[in-house]
Amino acid sequence: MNFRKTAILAAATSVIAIGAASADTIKMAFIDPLSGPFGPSGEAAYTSFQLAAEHINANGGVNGDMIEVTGYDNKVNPKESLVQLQKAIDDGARYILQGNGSSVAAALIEAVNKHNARNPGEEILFFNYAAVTPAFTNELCSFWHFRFDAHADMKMAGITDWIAERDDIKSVYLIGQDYVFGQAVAAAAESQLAEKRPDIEIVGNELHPLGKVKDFTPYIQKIISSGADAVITGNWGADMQLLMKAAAESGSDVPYLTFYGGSKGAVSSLGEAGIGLLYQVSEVTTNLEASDEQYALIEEYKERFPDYDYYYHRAWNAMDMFVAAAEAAGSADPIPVAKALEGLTIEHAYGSATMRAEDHQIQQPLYISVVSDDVKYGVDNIDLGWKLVDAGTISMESAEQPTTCEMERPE
Amino acid sequence: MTTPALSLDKLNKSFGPAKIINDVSLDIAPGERHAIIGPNGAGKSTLFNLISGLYTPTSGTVSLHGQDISDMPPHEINKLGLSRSFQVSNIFTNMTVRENVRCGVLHSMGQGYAWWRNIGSNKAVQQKTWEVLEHCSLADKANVPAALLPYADQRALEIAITIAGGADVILLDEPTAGMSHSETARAVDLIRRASEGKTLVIVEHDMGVIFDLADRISVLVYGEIIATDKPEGIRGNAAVREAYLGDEALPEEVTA
Amino acid sequence: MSDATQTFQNLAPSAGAKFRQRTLPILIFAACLAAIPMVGPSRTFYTIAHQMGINIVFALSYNMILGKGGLLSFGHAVYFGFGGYVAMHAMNWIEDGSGLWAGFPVFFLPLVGFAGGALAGAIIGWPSCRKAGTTFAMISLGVAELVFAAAFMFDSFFGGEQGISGDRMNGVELFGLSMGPISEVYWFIAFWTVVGLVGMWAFTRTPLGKLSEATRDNAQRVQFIGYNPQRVRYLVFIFAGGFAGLAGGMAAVNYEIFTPDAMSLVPSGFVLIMAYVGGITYFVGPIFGAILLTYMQSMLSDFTEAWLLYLGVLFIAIVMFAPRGIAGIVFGIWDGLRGSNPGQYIAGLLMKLAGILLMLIGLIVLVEVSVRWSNGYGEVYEPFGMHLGHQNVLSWLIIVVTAVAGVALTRYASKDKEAA
Amino acid sequence: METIVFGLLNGVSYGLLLFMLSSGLTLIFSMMGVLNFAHASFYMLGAYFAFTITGSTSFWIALFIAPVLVGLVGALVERYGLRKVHANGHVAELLFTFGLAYLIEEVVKIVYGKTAVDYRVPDLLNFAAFEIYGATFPAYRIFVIFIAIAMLVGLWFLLKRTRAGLIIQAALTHPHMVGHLGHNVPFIFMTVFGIGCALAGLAGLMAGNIFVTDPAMAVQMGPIVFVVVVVGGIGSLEGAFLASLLIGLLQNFAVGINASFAEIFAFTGLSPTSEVGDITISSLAPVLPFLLLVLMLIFRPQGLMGEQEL
Repeated sequence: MNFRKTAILAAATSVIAIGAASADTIKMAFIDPLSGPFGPSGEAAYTSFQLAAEHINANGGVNGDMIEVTGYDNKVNPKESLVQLQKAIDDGARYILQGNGSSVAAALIEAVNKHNARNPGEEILFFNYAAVTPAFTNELCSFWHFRFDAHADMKMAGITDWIAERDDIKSVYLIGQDYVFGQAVAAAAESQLAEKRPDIEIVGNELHPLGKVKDFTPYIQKIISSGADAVITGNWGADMQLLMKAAAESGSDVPYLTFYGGSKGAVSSLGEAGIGLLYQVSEVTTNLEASDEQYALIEEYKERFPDYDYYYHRAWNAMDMFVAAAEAAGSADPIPVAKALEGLTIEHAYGSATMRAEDHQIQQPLYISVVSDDVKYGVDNIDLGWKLVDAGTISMESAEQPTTCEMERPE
Repeated sequence: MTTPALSLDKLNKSFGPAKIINDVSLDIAPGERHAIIGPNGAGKSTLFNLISGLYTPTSGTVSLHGQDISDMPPHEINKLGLSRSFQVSNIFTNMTVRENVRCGVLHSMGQGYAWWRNIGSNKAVQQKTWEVLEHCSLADKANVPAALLPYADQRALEIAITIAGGADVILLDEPTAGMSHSETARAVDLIRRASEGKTLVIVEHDMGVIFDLADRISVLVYGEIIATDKPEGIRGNAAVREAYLGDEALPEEVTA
Repeated sequence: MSDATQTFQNLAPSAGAKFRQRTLPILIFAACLAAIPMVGPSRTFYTIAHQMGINIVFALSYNMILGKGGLLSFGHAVYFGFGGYVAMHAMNWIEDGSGLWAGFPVFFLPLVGFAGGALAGAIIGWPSCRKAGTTFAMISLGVAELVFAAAFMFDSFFGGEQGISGDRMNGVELFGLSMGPISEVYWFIAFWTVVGLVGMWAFTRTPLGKLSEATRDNAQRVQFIGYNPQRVRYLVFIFAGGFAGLAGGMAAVNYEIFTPDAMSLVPSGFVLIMAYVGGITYFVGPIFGAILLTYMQSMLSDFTEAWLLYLGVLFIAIVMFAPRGIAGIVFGIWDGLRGSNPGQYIAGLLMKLAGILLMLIGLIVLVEVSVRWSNGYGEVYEPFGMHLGHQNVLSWLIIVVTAVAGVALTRYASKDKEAA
Repeated sequence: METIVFGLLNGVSYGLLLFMLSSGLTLIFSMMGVLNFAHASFYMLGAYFAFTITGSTSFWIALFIAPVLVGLVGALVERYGLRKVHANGHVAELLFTFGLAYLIEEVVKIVYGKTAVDYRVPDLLNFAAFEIYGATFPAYRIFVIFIAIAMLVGLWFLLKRTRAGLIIQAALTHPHMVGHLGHNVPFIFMTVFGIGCALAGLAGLMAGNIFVTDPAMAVQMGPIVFVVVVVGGIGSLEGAFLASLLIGLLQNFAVGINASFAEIFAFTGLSPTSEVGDITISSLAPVLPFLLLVLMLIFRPQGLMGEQEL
């Protein structure tokens, strides 16, 4: 696939493209892995942004201008991301979309800050759709960065809120990857549980090296013998899948509350064994009540991109908020758009979302869901999918976390 | 009595159960040209490897100018003034002839492991390199890659590297093996000139060469020295005849 | 004696030849670097050029141990990383303005990187350089895994997954360079690329450099000319680590961030590929490799998502058919053109090139058609307005015909050459 | 107690899987001197082939056909790739396999897609064999142990009881001598390479459904195979067997140890809040094999049971 001029887009929007020729183009650079082992996660989001842009363009664009989303393959490498960032700026992109890998996001925030400081008049904005390190909207917060996903502490608040309501859970086991993110997840779980349910005992706090464990069975057996009633993990990628496979295989039957259980392939690799075992916290699942219009969108996405599922609803949120902000500001230039985004609230298919002005962190309800065979939309092309659990809706207020952000704003 | 240049004292070497060198004792005086002969598999190369430090003896000692070198690594022994050549050409194949010789010269010219000097700008090194090349009649092939040299020249280069460092004890392992008559003559001439004023230990199969060059000869059979004598003495030694019977040409037959 | 002096000097290349072969290429290289900003290059151009400069130094440093030292390492990025991290920390000390660092110009940070890389080389090289060959390769692999794992455990030095970042626009300004805009950083990169290049070339001319080649060719013999091969390897290894660290320091200033990724097995493998594809038997080989592969890495991914596949094919083709790398091909062609029969040579060469081109077309069509079929988006490969779907007979016709014709043509050309 | 039982069970089953994977490389490496970087790629091919065959027929047919197919691919690679490179020395061979690993991964991505395929444990074996201390031990893992032992016995029989085996054994310990015996060395090399790859393919078939069958599985498994081969020692299948079990057990037991450096080295006054003191043995488990590799190479380069140095 030529990421610069994707043929899908060309074919699907050829009519619009002719119209677009007269209008200006707003260029957005999607900087994420599009090849290599993490290629699929990048591509699932890339296709979402493209479809969202396509719909916006079909509805007349932004103030009459068309959006063009172009992919830049960063191979989840911070340095390569900076190379691609320079290419994107050269190509005229003023908006950067990225989400895979906190290290990449951190590098991009730094680079965007420096670029904007060193090149006044050529500012760029960074829309982060998935990098969840809390620091990005706390001590590292930046006027140029907007996060469209709940950060790790918010997701943990969702999980701990749900656990707090479950009196049958008396002990919790924490397992995660041994690096900044995994450690932050464990710390957040400990402090929030201590606050919400001081009676719950943390029976294990395990950190394993990132991406190095092939067989999780010994870890699972530690979990089982600890007698934990629930497990919390921030694991992602292969670490997540292998952990869950080992759990299913060893007959573990307590809830595994995950951040990334919804990532591609996790449900299908577990199969039926995932039912009642694998939970996730997310801003949305396709099996929530929604309008027919939204159902049609989910089906359109599946038809166009059969390898992937409608997962990145936040791509639509980000794009819709951008459109709303640009229309409110009457301009698609980064600074007015950024100012208009601050405090902006939109109504989307599953409720409302607000961009908090102090730290540029989106605020929205969260949902705890579990793998089930009784669903409208399955994932990974099988019949299993995500079903909202009892009391699984975490309100925007409950999920909200304070921020330490002290932002410097341009004039 | 002067200190021997090289002295072996009750030297033994075993590989597992196999005893390859058995109680070898030998003194070689400074300036002597000493040849070691013996049938195939007698342990001649093993003896060289023991002396030059490639192997450590199972027991016994090797002394160089009275200093015990038995447990020293080869490069330390080389620094004390002992140099050796190999039976199979053992040269730096990807370098030119000149560079090969220059490597051999480096250490004696006090270049050490220097990384702050330009190798090409040291006149003394160039001078010495040229001398050695000239000495070994390799000067006209100086810039030929060593791997492309004809066989006889590779053997000459082997000797050139060996003598380049200016060692005063030189061990040559079958320097003329596989050469034609005229090439052998050239090699013997080279060896004679190269070992002028030095101590030479040579292993050779070509008896003509041995009896031409050597001041004394030792005969090694099954890891033991059965005789050490002047060439005439060896020629008349019954035990030597016994050992060589049916193996190789007898000494008398090749003297002509 | 005067006669002898003349003779030995005649053995070495003449002053003119030295200038032509040694000084001139470096001058030309430097002149090209100096001329580049005059054409007003784009931000992308600068970015890629910087990456190339860093990779040139990195690949050359790798070739100090692989090409010149005969040591195959799977962990060279460790030294690049250490150099980069030390330089990154130094950059932050400059920003803090603490003590001596207050007066240290950012421009000279690569020297700090050199020290860091050399120190890491000195520590890790001590146990690993006692062996050569496969043992050395395996130790380097194990060490790389261990260091990478450690990078996630010691956050104060490595900064965890997010690494360490800094700001290069601090400290003393040199040569009127604020180091802010990318065009100013260019001079920094160009300067250190030339310094690294000249430094490593000069190293090959030192006694230690020559001994390194000797040890590669025949470690046993080196012992018998008075040198300890372990010590030769160790010293060379420290220098290779140092120059890798220099490249790391350049990268630290260029990107203003350093992450543990930079020391993983991936960049270690990449530098191996760069050096090998370029040609490890030539000093300039890794330079070709670094330029080509940097370009492929950053630009080829724009045109095809199968760029890794092309990279793999290129690498295997080089290993199998051109083990002396691109430099070997270039110098081979150069020699051929200056050979006895350039006309015939050119004819054979063109035939070969045409054959390779045909095979390449077949390969590209096959890969691109397959990739699109695999993605299942219903996308179709459309080069030059042709509509090549996986169900289109034309696609398969092109693939088969070009591949067969290409193979036949190259074979014919090679046979022809042998006959001639 | 339960830690020990679990450690043993998992260690042995994982170790045997490792042995299945690395025995092939030991054969190849010992005899041909080729440290095959693509060995884990053949392991991956085994899993994918098994997935395809299972999809169209059944797991039991795949069990026999997939390793054979992988072996054939291996033999072809040897015949038309490796053999050409052989003249340029071991470094070139190693680099060839290095590139091959890249290539196989990319081709797999094109053919099977970039994400994991749904390769399942056969229904017949998809049940819990027994339960101890609340955790179940899956029947499939017992099957894996059984197959690994069967393979071990088969390999032992082949090497010790057949003429071909004797030649291979001679070649393992004295690679230079075989040519003098008048045997067709290139053919022996091709066969051994093929068999080695087939064994890796078998391991992939067995492991692909326990773990995840995706294009990254080769890269994940690659380095650990080297550790087994090197630690075991050249030319020694017994060594590879011991090393596999050792690494399997080491990793599994280390996971069970929660002690941190601060506790272990308390006498040195190491603070538990310092970065070094904070490291626990269990968090080190997956990198222990590499530590073992480095230490082994420095202090005992011939490996556990090897006769030659590497």
